[in-house]
Amino acid sequence: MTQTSEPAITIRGMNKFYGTFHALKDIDLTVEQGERIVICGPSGSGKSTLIRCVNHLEAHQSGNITVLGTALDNNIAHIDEVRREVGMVFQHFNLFPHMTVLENCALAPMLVRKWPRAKAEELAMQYLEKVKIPDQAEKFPGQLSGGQQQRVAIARSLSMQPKVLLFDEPTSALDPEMISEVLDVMVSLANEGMTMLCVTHEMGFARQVADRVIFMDQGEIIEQNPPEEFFGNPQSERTQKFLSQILGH
Amino acid sequence: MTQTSEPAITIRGMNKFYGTFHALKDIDLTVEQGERIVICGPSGSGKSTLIRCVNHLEAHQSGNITVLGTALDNNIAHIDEVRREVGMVFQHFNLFPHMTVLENCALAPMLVRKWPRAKAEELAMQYLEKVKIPDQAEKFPGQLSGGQQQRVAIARSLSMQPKVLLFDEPTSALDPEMISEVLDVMVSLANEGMTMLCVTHEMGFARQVADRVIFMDQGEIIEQNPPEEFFGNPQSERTQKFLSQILGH
Amino acid sequence: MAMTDQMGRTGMLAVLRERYFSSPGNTILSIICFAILALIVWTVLDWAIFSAVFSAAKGPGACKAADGACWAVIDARWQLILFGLYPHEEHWRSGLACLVVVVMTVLSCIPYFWNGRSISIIWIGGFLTFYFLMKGGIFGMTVVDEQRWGGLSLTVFIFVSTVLVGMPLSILLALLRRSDLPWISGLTGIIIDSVRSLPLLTILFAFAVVLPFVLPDWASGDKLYRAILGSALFFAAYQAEIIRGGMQGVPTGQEEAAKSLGVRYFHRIQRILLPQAFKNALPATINQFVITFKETSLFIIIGFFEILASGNAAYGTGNWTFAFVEVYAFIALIYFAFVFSLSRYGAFLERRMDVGDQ
Amino acid sequence: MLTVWNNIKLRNALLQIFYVGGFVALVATLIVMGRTNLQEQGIISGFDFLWKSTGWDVSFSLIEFTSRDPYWLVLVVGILNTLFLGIIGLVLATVIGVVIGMARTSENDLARLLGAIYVEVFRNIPLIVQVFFWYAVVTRFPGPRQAINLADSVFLSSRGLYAPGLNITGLSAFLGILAFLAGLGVIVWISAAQRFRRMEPAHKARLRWLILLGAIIATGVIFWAGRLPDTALVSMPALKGLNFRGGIRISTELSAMAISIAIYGGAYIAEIVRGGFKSVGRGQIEAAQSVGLTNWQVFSRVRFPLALRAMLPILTNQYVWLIKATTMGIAIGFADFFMVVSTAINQSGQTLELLGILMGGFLLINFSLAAVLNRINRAIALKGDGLRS
Amino acid sequence: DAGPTLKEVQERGSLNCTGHNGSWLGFAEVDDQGNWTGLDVDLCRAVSVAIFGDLDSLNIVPVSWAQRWPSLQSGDVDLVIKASGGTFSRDTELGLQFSRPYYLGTTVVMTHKDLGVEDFAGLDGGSVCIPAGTTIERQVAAYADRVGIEVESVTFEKTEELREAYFSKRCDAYAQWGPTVGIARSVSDNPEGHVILDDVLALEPEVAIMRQGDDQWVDVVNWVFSALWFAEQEGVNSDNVDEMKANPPTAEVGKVLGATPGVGGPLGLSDDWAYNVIKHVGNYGEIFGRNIGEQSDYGMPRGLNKLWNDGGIHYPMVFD
Ligand SMILES: Nc1ncnc2c1ncn2[C@@H]1O[C@H](COP(=O)(O)OP(=O)(O)OP(=O)(O)O)[C@@H](O)[C@H]1O
Ligand SMILES: Nc1ncnc2c1ncn2[C@@H]1O[C@H](COP(=O)(O)OP(=O)(O)OP(=O)(O)O)[C@@H](O)[C@H]1O
Ligand SMILES: [Mg+2]
Ligand SMILES: [Mg+2]
Repeated sequence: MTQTSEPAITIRGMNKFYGTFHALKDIDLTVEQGERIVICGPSGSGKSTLIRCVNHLEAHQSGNITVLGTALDNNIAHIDEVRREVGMVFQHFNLFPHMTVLENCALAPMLVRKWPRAKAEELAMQYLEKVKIPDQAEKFPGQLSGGQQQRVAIARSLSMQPKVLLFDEPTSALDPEMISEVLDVMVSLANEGMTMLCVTHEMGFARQVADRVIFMDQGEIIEQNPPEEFFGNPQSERTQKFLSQILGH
Repeated sequence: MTQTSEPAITIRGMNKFYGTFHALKDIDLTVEQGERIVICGPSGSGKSTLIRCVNHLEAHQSGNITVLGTALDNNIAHIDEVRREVGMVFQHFNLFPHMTVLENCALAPMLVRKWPRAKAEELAMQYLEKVKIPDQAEKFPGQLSGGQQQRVAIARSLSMQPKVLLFDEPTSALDPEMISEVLDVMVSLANEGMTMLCVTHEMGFARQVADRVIFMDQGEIIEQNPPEEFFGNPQSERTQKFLSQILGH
Repeated sequence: MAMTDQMGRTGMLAVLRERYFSSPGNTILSIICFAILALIVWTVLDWAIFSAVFSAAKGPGACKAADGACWAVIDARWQLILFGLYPHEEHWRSGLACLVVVVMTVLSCIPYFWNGRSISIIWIGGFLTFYFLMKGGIFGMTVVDEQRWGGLSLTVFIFVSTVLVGMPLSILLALLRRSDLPWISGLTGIIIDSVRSLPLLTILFAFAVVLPFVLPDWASGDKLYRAILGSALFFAAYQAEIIRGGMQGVPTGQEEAAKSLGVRYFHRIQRILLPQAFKNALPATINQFVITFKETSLFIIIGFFEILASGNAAYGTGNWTFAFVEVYAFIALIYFAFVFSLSRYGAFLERRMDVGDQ
Repeated sequence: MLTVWNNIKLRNALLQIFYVGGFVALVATLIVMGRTNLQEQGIISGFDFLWKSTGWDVSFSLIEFTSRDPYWLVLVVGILNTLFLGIIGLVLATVIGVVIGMARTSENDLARLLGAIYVEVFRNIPLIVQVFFWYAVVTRFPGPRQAINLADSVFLSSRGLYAPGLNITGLSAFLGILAFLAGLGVIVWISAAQRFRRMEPAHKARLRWLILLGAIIATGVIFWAGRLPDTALVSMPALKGLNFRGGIRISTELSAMAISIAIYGGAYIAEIVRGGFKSVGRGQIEAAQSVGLTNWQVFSRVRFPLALRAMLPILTNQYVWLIKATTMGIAIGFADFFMVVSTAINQSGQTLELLGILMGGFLLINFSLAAVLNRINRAIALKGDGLRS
Repeated sequence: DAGPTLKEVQERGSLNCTGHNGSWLGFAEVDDQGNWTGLDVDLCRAVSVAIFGDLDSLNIVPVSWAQRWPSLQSGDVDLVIKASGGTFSRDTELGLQFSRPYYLGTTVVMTHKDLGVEDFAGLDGGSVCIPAGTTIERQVAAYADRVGIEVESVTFEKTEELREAYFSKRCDAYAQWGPTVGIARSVSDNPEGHVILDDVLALEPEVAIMRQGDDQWVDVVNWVFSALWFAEQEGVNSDNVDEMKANPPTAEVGKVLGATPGVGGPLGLSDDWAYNVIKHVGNYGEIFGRNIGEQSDYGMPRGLNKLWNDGGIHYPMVFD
């Protein structure tokens, strides 16, 4: 399906409306395979909307999105194809509360990839080990701390062996102590070469792993640059203002 | 009712029980007029309970509380009197969701002070300007961001032209960007000489405006000192531990 | 605001005093309540037990002479009440069938069996056993037409099959109603609201009596099944709204998470949405069961010998006509036993789920 | 074919067309089949019978009705009776529900206990049993000749309650009451509607009094216009023959039904009210207290309006359900819509047509009720919730 | 020959006839074993026995009052014998047809003795308990009109509620179908405390009711009824029917009982149908006696429902 040379995500002239509200305006964005991108911007700027369009949780109204060579168009089969290859981690974890951690992770491989339970659970355990909570496998999400839950959510995404991972503010619902444990996992994923699109305000993380930082405001991409340049020499005024606020206190 | 010389709040040997749980133990506290006090302490230490006793949202079981010369005793008229002169800002804003911002602010002056609507609204607009959101006056609370809602809550308190303002963790339910806009308003109030009793963990704010910082633990006032001394040279071990935690990350 | 005595003084006596005799007004109120209660209890006991006639052996005359209840009518006619018009020699089958349903209900109340497979096996198996016991035609049992079914087993049959048919239908309706496609959700909404605006009686009447005029002969089926279909539709319209409420309680993030894992619609519904929705909807669902069970009594209007009609027939004969209160009381007790255990069980479930939740 | 099925837009369109089209086709087929089947059987079908006289009487009617009047009129009588009973029942049930619901949320132990007992008892006894019970109670009053007599003008007996009334036509009585209710409705509207919220409170109060006065005057005028010729304006009940004549009478059937619905519905509404008040956050109440509002102001300005918003959607369902409960009237012989229709079915044999009318009538009543309440609900719904906290 | 309905019944192997949802005293009741009894039920039974020759082929379908016409029209039942009178509109508009009357019902009024009311006119201003949804409502209204009084009608769906309401003095009077009033009085606590007024508000001939368009089916029912009266007239009953068949007193009796052929073929039945009916169900007098007459709990006098030669109105057609 994918050739190594082609970009992981290509967005061309994409527009998104909620009713009459113009949420994303003429977005152009190309993400190469293995690239790690951090998206930031003020609240309501359309960051979540952008990455939700990438796996078609939101339908866009015009323009093209191609993910791993598959165009997101009216064809339902294409959507399914993209979702199989793109994982997503949410701000509020969205674990399935009525299933154990292991079941959470093994569910999709069993249903979507049609793997036998044994194989799915074996793999799920591997990923739970990777996020360092194999011992919690039999617990229910409600019994875990926020940080643990988010790590389970990451393991759940990984269990589908996605080629691209999307993160929507994965640490912003966590207590300060737990943020670092989740960031650690994300850093290690980044170091392994996973293609990542990450909405976050953790600027430390951005500095450490991002290949590119994208700043959005009012539905537009205002600026995109490697982190050194982005933080060191922000070009637009809005970016400067935002950075001063966010790094300020 | 009030003479300028007497203290705004006097608490003497006050005890408060929830059922059999001893929530506040022998509290003694005097707040002068125009004084700005910050209360901090670990969760469950009785900070909220203390300030809620000041406007009788909680009844105390023994000891005396006198606010602006009025004793909080069995007399209902006294309670009403105190509440007219003491404003309170809550952690979760507690705006009235079925009224516009303007109505939220004008309600109490109209009902309690029996002002005509025009006068009440005019004054409310003044205070909305003070907290920098006059343009939101006709919106409903549900349509505002958290920071805006908290500023409305402050304006609502101010509309009753209180002599004392109580704050119960006014910024802890807010996103980082919004914290500063609320703190700004609070700082400007402090600078205008409002008597303030403020439960908060914003130590920057405490350093900047507090006349005195009070540290509570397990229902007792452990330490009270001006901020320089409180932060620079905390006396009790518990205070030290708490400060190291809170300033740590 | 005086310091009240917080500690000590626990124990029954103190609690009683605190609760009921804390002030003169309180005391008077308590005494009045107690007196009323005692009066009611005494009157009922006297009527139902002390002055009552229990045996039918002495005939109705003994009842007319006594002050209390005439349970003799139950003694004489209980088979009619419980089994209706079912052939007398075959009553054991009807009784056994009821037992099957009770066992089936009890089994499905045990958490151990709470998975799709076991539940389906229990219900479908139990239901088929029930059906063939009642209907006969296999293992040399004589065939008994639905026309002759009656009494408790008919009531139970109506209830169980209403729920069995209505439940899947309600899920379908709930899903259709929350569909993204405006025409589908709109039309489903109209259907649901219309059914809910109608009295059940009119729906039963329409299905039992009117449908045969409208359907071709081969499609009409037995009157009983038509009526059950109507009652299932009515149940489904209410239950659909309950389930939809439960679905709204499931955060949208759940479905989004499943979508982003590539899980298809059917599996999302089955594995993610419905389990959580049902949990949210449980109290209301139990309540709906109770209401549905009570409403089986309306089948009398379209000529079925369910338990209320059997009751009518039980006192509807020359020498027992005066004893209808006792018959109603007996039937009310049967209803109560069922309804009460259902609601107790519902309360138990709720508590159980709350514990699992944390 | 595969591509068509995979194309979201096409697929959605097809699904909707099949669903709606299928439903329409199904209904149409049923209607056509029904018509042909009936015609084959030689059963006279159609609504001609509506213009024939009934030949039977109804026991309670708001408008003039005799056995010589046609079927359509008896149906109107039934609908009016259902509405009449429904309105009385709903209003009383709401009053009881609010009182009991408040009791259940109060801090007084005993009040809570009594509220709980009330709810548990009256909710768990089937309505039909309660109807019989209250009917038994109201018919246990002494006979007309031994009626309980209040100042020779109000009589309470097993035939119902007799009170002095006006000698006016039933229609004008109905219209008059309607006019009065409309006045009350406008007052409620003024109190709640968006467009009047900026009005000065004193001004608003004056306006409300004016409207009330207007409504009373209008009612009076309508009553006056509907005077029966050659009678005194006020008619006093007096014993004549076996019963009272004159005055207005609240029949035992009506009162038993109204009491039952009020008490039974009250138990359910109490639970809704309790839920509504529980859903009001402690914080809002404390905020209101801390700006110095009195207890009553906290209740009327904050607690009640917020609780009402939480209650209204569920209340709508409950109301629809209570309206349907009026069909129990048939058990004790109150001539509600359902009973009138089933009598008509028996007398005329026009089962299908009358059943259709019955269903149509209930759809109409309940849909308009739900529409009105939903409109109110939308008008007062909290704005902007959901997007941000 | 057999008409469509008879053919259908014979093919099905059972006759579907109306019962009641619950109990209609004396006419359709259920005994301790769950078997139907009663005058109406026995007449259904007679028709069924005439067709099939045994007692097992009758299928009683319980239906409510409101359901009886739709059930008949939709084919749920073949025959309505449910204390229902023959009326103009039922005949002409509902597409139904009737058998000969099998019972002459009168609508009468019972009042409490202590009211001192002597005739219907004395009820002026009073209230009358009336069963809901029956012709009686109409009859009371018409009769009150005729004697020029005003009465309040209080209607109930169920007979027992109606009775309760009357006995609890909710109503001054109780207007009902004659037998039901008689039964109500006989089972009440003090039968002497109530008087049945002499006024006959209406006369209702109760008939068996069938769908229009099958005359042969009407013939079957009519001749079954005739056989019942004929047997009573000739002194044939279930005890002596065998002997009567062996040695018929008259040629006509012999023919009816099937000793000589000819009575079955034209109806599409077997020749011994009448014999079977009398053997299994008894003659009209027996049916009346055991269900509502002297041998029953109700002890109703036969009154008008006697045979013609005893001063009543029933008579058989000629089996010729
Ligand atoms: N379902 C929706 N319907 C209508 N408007 C929406 C919807 N979801 C988002 N919006 C609007 O679209 C805009 C962009 O929203 P989005 O959630 O993408 O912002 P964001 O950058 O992720 O903000 P945040 O940092 O608060 O998460 C906002 O103005 C929001 O109000
Ligand atoms: N209504 C109540 N009933 C019983 N106990 C209560 C109640 N409110 C508070 N408490 C208890 O009183 C103690 C003090 O509570 P309080 O809310 O004043 O703490 P706090 O210092 O404000 O903590 P936090 O920082 O978490 O707000 C806590 O242990 C709490 O559990
Ligand atoms: Mg976002
Ligand atoms: Mg606190």
